[in-house]
Amino acid sequence: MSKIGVFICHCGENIGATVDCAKVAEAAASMEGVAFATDYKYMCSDPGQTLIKNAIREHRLDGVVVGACSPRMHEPTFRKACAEAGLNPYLCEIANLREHCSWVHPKGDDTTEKAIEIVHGLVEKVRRNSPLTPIHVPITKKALVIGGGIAGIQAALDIANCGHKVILVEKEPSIGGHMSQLSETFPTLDCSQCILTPRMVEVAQHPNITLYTYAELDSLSGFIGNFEAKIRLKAKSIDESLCTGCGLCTTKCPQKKIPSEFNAGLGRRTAIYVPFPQAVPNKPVIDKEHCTHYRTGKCGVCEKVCPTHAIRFGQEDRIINEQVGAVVVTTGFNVLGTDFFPEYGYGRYADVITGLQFERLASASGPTLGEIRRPSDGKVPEKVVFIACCGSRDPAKGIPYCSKICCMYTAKHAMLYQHKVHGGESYVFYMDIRAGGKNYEEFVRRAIEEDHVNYVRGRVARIYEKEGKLIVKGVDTLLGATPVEIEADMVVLATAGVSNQGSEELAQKLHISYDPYKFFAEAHPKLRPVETNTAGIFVAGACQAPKDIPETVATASGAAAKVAALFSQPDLVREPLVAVVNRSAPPVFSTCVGCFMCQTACPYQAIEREEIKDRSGKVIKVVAKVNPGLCQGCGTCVAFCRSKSIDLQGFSNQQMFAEVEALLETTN
Amino acid sequence: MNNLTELANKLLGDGTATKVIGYEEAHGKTRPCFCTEAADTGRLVLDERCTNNIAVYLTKPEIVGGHKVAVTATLPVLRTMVQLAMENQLPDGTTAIVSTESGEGLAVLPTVGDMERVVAGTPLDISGKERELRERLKAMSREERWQFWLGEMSRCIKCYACRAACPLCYCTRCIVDNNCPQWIQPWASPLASMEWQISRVMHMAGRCVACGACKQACPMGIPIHLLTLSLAEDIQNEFGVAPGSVMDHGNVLSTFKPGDKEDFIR
Amino acid sequence: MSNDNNSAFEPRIIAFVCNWCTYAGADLTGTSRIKYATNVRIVRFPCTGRIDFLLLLKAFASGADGIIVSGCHPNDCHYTSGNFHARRRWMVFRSLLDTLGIDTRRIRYSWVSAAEGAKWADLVNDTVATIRELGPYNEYKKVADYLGKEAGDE
Amino acid sequence: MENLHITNGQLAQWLDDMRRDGLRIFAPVAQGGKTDFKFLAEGDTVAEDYVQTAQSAKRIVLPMAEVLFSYRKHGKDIEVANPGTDRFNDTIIWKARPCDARAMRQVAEVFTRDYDDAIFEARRSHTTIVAFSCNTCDDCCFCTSVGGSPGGTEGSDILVTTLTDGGGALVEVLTPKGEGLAAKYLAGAARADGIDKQAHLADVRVLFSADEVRAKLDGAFDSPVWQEQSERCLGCGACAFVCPVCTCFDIQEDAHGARGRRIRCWDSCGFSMFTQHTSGHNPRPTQAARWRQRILHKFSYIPEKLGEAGCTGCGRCSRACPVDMNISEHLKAIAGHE
Repeated sequence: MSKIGVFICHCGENIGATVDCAKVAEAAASMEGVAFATDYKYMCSDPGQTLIKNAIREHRLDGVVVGACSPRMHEPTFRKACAEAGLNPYLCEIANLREHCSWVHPKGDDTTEKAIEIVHGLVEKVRRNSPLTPIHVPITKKALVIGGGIAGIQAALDIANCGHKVILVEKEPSIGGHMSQLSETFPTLDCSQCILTPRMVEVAQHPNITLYTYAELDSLSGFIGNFEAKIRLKAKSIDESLCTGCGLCTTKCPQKKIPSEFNAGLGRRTAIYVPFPQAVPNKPVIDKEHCTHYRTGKCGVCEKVCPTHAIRFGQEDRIINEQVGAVVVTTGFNVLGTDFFPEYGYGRYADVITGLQFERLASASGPTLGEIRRPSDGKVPEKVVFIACCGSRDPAKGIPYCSKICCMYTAKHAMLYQHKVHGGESYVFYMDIRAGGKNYEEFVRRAIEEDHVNYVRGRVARIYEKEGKLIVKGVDTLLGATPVEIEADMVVLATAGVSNQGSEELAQKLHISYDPYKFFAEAHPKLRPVETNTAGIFVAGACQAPKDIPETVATASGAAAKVAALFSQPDLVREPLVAVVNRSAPPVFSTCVGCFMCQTACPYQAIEREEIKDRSGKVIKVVAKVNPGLCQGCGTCVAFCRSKSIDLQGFSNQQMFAEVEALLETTN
Repeated sequence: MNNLTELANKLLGDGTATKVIGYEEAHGKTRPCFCTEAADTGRLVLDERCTNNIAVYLTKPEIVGGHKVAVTATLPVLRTMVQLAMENQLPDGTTAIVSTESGEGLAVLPTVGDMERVVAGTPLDISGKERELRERLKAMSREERWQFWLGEMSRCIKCYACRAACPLCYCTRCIVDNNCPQWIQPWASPLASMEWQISRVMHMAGRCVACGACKQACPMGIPIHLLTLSLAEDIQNEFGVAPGSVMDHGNVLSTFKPGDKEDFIR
Repeated sequence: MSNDNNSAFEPRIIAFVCNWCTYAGADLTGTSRIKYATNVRIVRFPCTGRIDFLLLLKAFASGADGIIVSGCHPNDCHYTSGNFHARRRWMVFRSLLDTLGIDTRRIRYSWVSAAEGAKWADLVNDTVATIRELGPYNEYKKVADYLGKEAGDE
Repeated sequence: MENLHITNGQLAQWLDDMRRDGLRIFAPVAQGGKTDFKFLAEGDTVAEDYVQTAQSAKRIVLPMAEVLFSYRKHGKDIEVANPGTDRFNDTIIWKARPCDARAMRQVAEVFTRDYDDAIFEARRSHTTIVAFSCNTCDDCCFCTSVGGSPGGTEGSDILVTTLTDGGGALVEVLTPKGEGLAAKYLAGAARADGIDKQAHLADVRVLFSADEVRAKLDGAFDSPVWQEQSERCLGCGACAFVCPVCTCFDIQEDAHGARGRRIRCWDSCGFSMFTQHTSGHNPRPTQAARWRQRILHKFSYIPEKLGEAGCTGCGRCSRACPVDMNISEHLKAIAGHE
């Protein structure tokens, strides 16, 4: 027999002027299971709360309904008051008599009657409430950062500087990412490597950071605070403890014609190589695909010349396990392949290049040592055309979204070209100029006004070669769609930013969602921009969408702050309003039949398989189990479960059932 | 000795199976039977008279516990086995014996993949009679449909033969046996019968293989299969999931598409 | 179905709403002091994904004349996909109810966000008007009361 | 008590007259591919061509569900409403089979033997059974193996035997209730004379001896036969719910907050939940145990109490079973079991 206390708040005039609160309390007093009912002017005030606490003690109440404002307002207040009186806070429910009743209806019997029925519904619900205790989940205070571009570097450093261990995993032989390939950065034109490489070195030297390059995530299991990552360390074919990074092997390697990824194909590298001179770690790896030894079993020059005998041809991939409490995904982006612009002749004409290739041409560490020379014959181009929006904002052939960074880097490219090739002529074909950002618009204006870059608003229809020149045919829409034809020496395509290869696969490994373009999805685009729907996994940088460096760094620091906040608690405390799969005595153990359809319904991958074993360890039954660390309490699984083996604490089947019935039962 | 007996003996002999679930002839019809040794298998038959869905036994520990099972499977049984496999309910190592397409020979399907291939290659064909019944139902006004079903549900005696005969109703504890809360009144009444059927059919959404076992089992002759069939048809139209087809991930109701229809939501 | 005395008929309507959007939206209706009909009783669920179809039937069996089901707009779900799951469930459920001849006009589905206080008021008023027009759901009530009336003297 | 001979026309007129007088008549009507009892309504035709109805007429005296009482709590006071026994109307069960009429008497034994169930009694007192002898039977029928006959009079108020030569029907008026009915509707009927009733009855073969079965069952509790026979049983309640003799019921509480009803409803020993304890323990954990209970109850325990089997051989369970759990086949096997 329950002993429920009902407390009707007048909220001054807010409820009291419309609802006959005394009558509601009187009606409540005669409801089944109600031991005490009263009304009061301001229930949330100190005396009001004291009234509730005293009643709990005096009448030994085992449940409380407060008829007051919305539970979204004062539920925590009243639950806390109950707890102070020794009643489990989850045995308190709020009847919304203000927002859902007095404020929306006129004074009258109907309104009072409605208030009574609302209270009745919650009395019947609270009679079936169970005492609940918050869930504590331990946290492994070590973070895994996947991707060693500027986002990963920033996140790793920020977390490490908070005093937490970090594992940074990079799939390439060196960290640095796309930023290390850039020449100067907009809008300040400071040298990208100059600002990046100190950070790279800091990562390598940080006592809290363990760096795994040439490594990839194999799998991730577990949940927030308690992940287990399997990391594949790809065979570098060297013993890193012996290698001093002297570089002798790379100079002696006879296989010298491999296109350099770092130089976007404009330079060459050897089979044993360090991607670029400032690489971290600055130790080579052997590219098995191109190495003569791996292909034919011959050669082995590097092995012969290595002064420390660090070459290990027999080395195999290794998989290591790491326990981590949080994951930050910073796998960056890629640029769109240009093969679907046959009309621009990329690949056919050596001097039609991508923006990333131009970065390498303009970079002091690039294949031309920073001089703008076109790839075909090494001549300095006198006329360069830059084409913005190559693939971006092009639902028909490319991608519908704006790649965001192209307007700015194209302005930068044109500007760099004008700075480096005095007397050169540059043209930018554009759709719109999107230069929202600190000093961005000024930067574009400078390109146009000070560096005399010719901006042509219009699309390029076609590029073809004629007598050693690239004929660029387009229109100028600002001049009434006048055809424009430019005889260029070089054309630079601002190809769209797209998600990185393998991002879909990675998302599936991490159980995080992604958008139709395979960029990782944030939990909320505005309010939870660096969280994912999987608790404990965060995202930052261009793996979410194309981003410029400041935004990338900002999100990386944001994600790091989220990780640090998580790690700052002794353990994770969660509301106990989670789903639970029933357990019962043998031989049933649970009414769950283990169809695991709930697993596909759960947005949080919170449902696990539990093997129920007999004493000899033989599996009798496999049933579902909700991980309270992951469950967010939506209850989708509960409504889906055919055998009603899952229930949601705080909104249980019995509670909801009783509330619905009671709301329809005439009380008079 | 017929081919089926021979094949069953072979599977029992080489350890592929320790129990064959099949059909035997009795009272001018066929019924399920179980063979554990060669001496038993002479009675096995597999032909168009075999209408019970014997996949129903695959989820009964009393029958399959400790056994490796081979099932002489008609197409509906095979479809059920594939669905059971998807739902983690097909005992490991279960083998299917099926008639080959020509109807002459027999084939052994040792893996779920094999079963899936046969099922995928044989789309469900709903008989003209059922189609006609459904059309008749569709042509009724809402009030007529309500009266029709009310009349049918009033005849229900709540024996749960529909549940017992359905191979996909394998819950350890059925919702009707759950009394906290009492979701569905346990006594027979038109409302309780209707609520039960609604639950049953909702639970079958996207899972029903349209074998008709429920209807066949009903001692009162209530055409409850029309409910599952209608829903299966609507699901096929709406989500492109045909009854008895193989979904690679989850269930119609445990998955969604962001672009699902919502013209009814205003 | 009797439509007599509809002026005296006050529909009883149960609203099944999610905590994060529609419940908050209805709070906003209150905060904005927008008036609406008193006929609706709100049941708060964490998410539309939690709403069991049997609870809807239970509402009819307990005497509801109409039902509102409302949650977050697509893509706004607090739990990202609960409303998508719910939407599918309702599609299938509606189709089944229609096959059985249960009056699907009496269940109104809607998306009401936390910012749509006015929409909530409109939704309630509109639903009350619709149900008033349809009259009490006597067909269902009669069946629900079977044991009390029909079978008693068998 | 007398025997009458009426024409086919008189027989039809009799039913028509009762319908015209507004009597509540519970009779077999073809519906949904099956023939089953229902209260005759305008437009209903009493079925002719069938062997057995899907269900027996048992629910006239033992409804599938009935309210025993209802209550409402007011604080500590509880107001109980008893529906009483004066609410029942006279009902005529028309065209029950002799096996059903006989079963009705057995059901009554259960409800009146050592405790008078007032509601049951009231229902029964308002019921008049006009049974019809069987002219035909099918493979599932075995009344003759359990002491019955296709023309048995036991339990009926009137037994009508339609004459297979088309020469009308023999009407045996058996009880005062039957007499009352006959007096009203068959006032001008001729006395029956020299009709060989037996010649018009179906030939129901004797398949086994109930006594032999009972004797075999005495030591059969641990026999492997239960496991063998029940293997294909699906555990539904069809057999029990179509059985004219089964009386197992459940008491359910239909509670809603402060009000509620107590309800008696049919239950079946075939359901696994039938004996499930709250603790999780189930004394009949397997279908074999439940099948054993069904057979022992009908053919051992009831005979012990009533001196006859709790089965009248109507064969409905065999017809209703989705997996052909043919009871006479099983009983035959038990009788022949060593």
